[in-house]
Amino acid sequence: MSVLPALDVGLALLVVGVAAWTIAARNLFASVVGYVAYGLLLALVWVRLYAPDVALTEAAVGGGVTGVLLVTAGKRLDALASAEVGVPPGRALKILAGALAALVAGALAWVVLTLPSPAPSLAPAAAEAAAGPGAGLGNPITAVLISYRSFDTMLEKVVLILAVLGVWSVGADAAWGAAPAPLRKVRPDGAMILLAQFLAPVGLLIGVHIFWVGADAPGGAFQGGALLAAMGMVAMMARLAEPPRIDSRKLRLALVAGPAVFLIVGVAGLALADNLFAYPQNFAKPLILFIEAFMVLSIAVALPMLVCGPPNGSPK
Amino acid sequence: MTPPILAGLVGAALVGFGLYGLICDPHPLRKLLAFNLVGSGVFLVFGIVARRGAAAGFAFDPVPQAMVITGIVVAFAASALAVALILRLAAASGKVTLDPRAWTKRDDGGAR
Amino acid sequence: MSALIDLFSVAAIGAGLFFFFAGTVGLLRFPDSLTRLHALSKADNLGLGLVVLGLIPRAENPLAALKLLVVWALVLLSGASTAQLIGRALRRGRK
Amino acid sequence: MTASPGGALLVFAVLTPVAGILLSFALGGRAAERITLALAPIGLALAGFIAFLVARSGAPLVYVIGGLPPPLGIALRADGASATMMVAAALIVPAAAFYARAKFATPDGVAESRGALTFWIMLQAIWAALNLIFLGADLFNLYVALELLTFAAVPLVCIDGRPETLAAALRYLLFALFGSISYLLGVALLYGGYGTLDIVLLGERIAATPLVWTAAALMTAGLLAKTALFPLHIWLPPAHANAPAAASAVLSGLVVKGSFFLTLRLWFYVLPALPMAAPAAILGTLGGCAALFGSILALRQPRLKLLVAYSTVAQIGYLFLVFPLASAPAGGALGWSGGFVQVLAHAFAKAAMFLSAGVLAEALGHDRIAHFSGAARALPLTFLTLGLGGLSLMGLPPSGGFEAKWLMLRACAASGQWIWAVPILGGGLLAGGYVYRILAPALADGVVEVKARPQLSRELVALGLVGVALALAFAPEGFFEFIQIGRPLAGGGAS
Repeated sequence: MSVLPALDVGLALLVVGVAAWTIAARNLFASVVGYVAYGLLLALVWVRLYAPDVALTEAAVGGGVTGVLLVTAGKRLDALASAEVGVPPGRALKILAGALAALVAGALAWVVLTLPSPAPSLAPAAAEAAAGPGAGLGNPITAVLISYRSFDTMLEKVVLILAVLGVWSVGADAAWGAAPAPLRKVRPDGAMILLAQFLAPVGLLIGVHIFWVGADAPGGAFQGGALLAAMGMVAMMARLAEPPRIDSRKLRLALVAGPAVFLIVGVAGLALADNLFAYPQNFAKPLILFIEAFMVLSIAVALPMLVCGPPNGSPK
Repeated sequence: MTPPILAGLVGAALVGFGLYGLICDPHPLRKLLAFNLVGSGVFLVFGIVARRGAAAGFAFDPVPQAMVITGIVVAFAASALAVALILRLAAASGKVTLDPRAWTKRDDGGAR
Repeated sequence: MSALIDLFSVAAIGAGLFFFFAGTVGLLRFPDSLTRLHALSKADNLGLGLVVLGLIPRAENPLAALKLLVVWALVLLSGASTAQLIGRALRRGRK
Repeated sequence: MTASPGGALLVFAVLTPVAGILLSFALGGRAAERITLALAPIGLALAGFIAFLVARSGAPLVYVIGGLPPPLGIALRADGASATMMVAAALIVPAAAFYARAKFATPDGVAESRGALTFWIMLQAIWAALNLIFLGADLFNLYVALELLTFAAVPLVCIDGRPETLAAALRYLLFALFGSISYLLGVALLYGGYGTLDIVLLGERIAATPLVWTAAALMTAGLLAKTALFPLHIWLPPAHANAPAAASAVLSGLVVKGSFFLTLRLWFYVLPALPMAAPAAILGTLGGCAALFGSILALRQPRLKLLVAYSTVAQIGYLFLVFPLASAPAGGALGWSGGFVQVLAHAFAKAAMFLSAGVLAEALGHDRIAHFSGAARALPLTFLTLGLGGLSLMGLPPSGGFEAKWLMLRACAASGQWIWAVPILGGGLLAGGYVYRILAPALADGVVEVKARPQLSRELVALGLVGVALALAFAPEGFFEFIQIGRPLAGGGAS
């Protein structure tokens, strides 16, 4: 097995190289494209770290959705070529920043390489809790997200809603209520439409599948939701679907559904299982899947809305 | 070199590059890219910690991995908010600089 | 029997790798974007197909084999469409 | 770790505003305003009752979420300090909400407006995030709280949409993101070292290793960027000066205190095992520099809101003197009390001053100090509030600011650290200078044109807040015992 380490080293060098290119590239758009490639490479690193769940999330969110967001932004900024950019910092600041960055990176590398052995781990505790009466899930990550650290996960969904509102609030007063601008202004190419017509339904199926198996295998609400979001964006880029009006009641309900259901079930836990955010023993798994289904919906709607940007045009 | 050690070095390098870009690059979108590099470096550190915590039949400690999933989504939301601000700023003023000097002059002039 | 299957896998994956190699050489050495695109899309689609073909006998169950085929089909679809899109964008840029 | 009776209230203190956010977002503009105002008494009652329970038992109130104790699960924990901060938030947020009703009402004829929906939801979000920051006992849960706070605060800065506010918001966002990610990196290292993120468990296990020092440095740097401690303060004045007055009051009065509170938690609760002399000296020095430097910059500002914002930079500096003073072997309790009274006095005084600055800007149509001649006669109540707030900033009796400085100076004396008296007294003198700059032209002869009579109720809200800042001067001895509840006595070798 001497091939695998060689591949690992190659992958590591590639990731670091592309990262350096993103920082060093002279052209804004080139650095954006570099970043998108970097996101995809990173997903491979996660596979090598035995983190398929993270790899899925990173590929869908870090590579795919973020990629569309940044490329769109880069294109719009390049179109505003006359935009005044601040002056680059002087040599002294650059040297200082370089020294600081090197110091931090060096300290971090040293600390990471000298982490204590044997490493402390909550894996045994999680295994015990997941096998016991607690959550009844085969995928420990889903158990952590929806059961042991449910409070974090619920609040993180609220963060997504605040981000959506924050993005909308950047728009003009007069446009409030209208739909965001379409992801592509021009009429899309035939090839794009064909791609979306084939890919979106297949991706939809795969996304639902990933959510469904997430209770016991790699996958779950985040990963499935992110994939559905990506498919929604493919459809929007082909103009097969348009962004909805931001004052649409359906849209608002879809966005709050995940955290709201989570919150209600969590509070109901006080009556059903004597603790806030506890699940009654016999219903843990169906309840968790119930919550996750709404979370998939909220994530699948929130991510494309974040990419689409503020409302645009007139509300009427 | 095992994957965790390699990933540790990669993570440290990413944090270093990102930090430098965050401080030195004058363009806010590139600052955002740099922030994302730092972010993925930090997530890698979580990943190493998770991988090293392999125990009890698991190839990884699920707790840090779950945190990374939460973190990736939050980082994306932050990027989206920043992009919205940058685009609006560029469209409204034709400037995409954060230099305070570019913004304070005009308002103070009328004070005296 | 298993030796035959192994031989088949090695041959198919090896052939797949050759096409990847050829495509990469094309990407690096060809003079302009259209020819590079040509080298890439031809070589990668065929290369991945051969790799998948070599892996199918080694799949644990028919479902896993089917998944491999779906992966190939999806890559074919997205590869062909993106190549088309890039090609058209290039042609528009030249005009 | 087991839950205390009544501990579920801690979760509800966070969940109530969260439910408010979700409902407001689903129902739209006008509902958001009503929900926020309806939350005010509920939130105050919850905070008050939690404080009562903490005071009655004399021990921290704990709740284990989902019945799964740390390290696998998450706990919430209210001690004297957190209960005090929650009550302060439960007074200042509703005051800002009441003040903002006129400006952020949904206009007639539309179902929903951008400004109103954003303001009311983000205000509730700030409240939820602050409560979680005060109660959180898990470092990653606190990271989520910090992000919640960032995402709520940034859109408030640019709510009026002018380009300079967008630039200020973007700068704020980038600093805040840097702060969160740096904090998160420290969290990752601590988890790698100890396999838990629970504050109590970490406090028991941590030893002074390179890993812990690195994590501590990263987390502190991140929190300082969010608190805008000198020299990471450059984002604060434009952000706080450009936000609408009600938002500035909350941002300056409360939001920066959130990350300061976490810095305290970090050093006194998570890291008591580290020798604290050197980091405390660094933090104290930065704080002292901030107090002097911020005050000097405040002296040079032409606009009232910018002046008040730079004064925040200076007053944040005093807060960090709590690190050398409260970690000293002698007088630690005095330093701790002084620090908290300073937090509260500044929160109330600064919120009142920003609200007054808002009243003034609306009445005069500008906030240029040079054109204030005669304004005090036209707006007596507002200038009374500004003057009394200034009294507290300067640290003159009778005010919370005086009480805080007096406690800190006694802590200096008890521990023999006279050096910290220099920024305490020097900053007070400079504060006198900038308060004089506001009041002197206003009290001089002259006539200002009042474009719109201010609403009496809004002026009274600001006056009420400054009243609390002054009342802190008469805090009974029991109050100081209360804020010590749950303070780890081993912290950095404090007495």
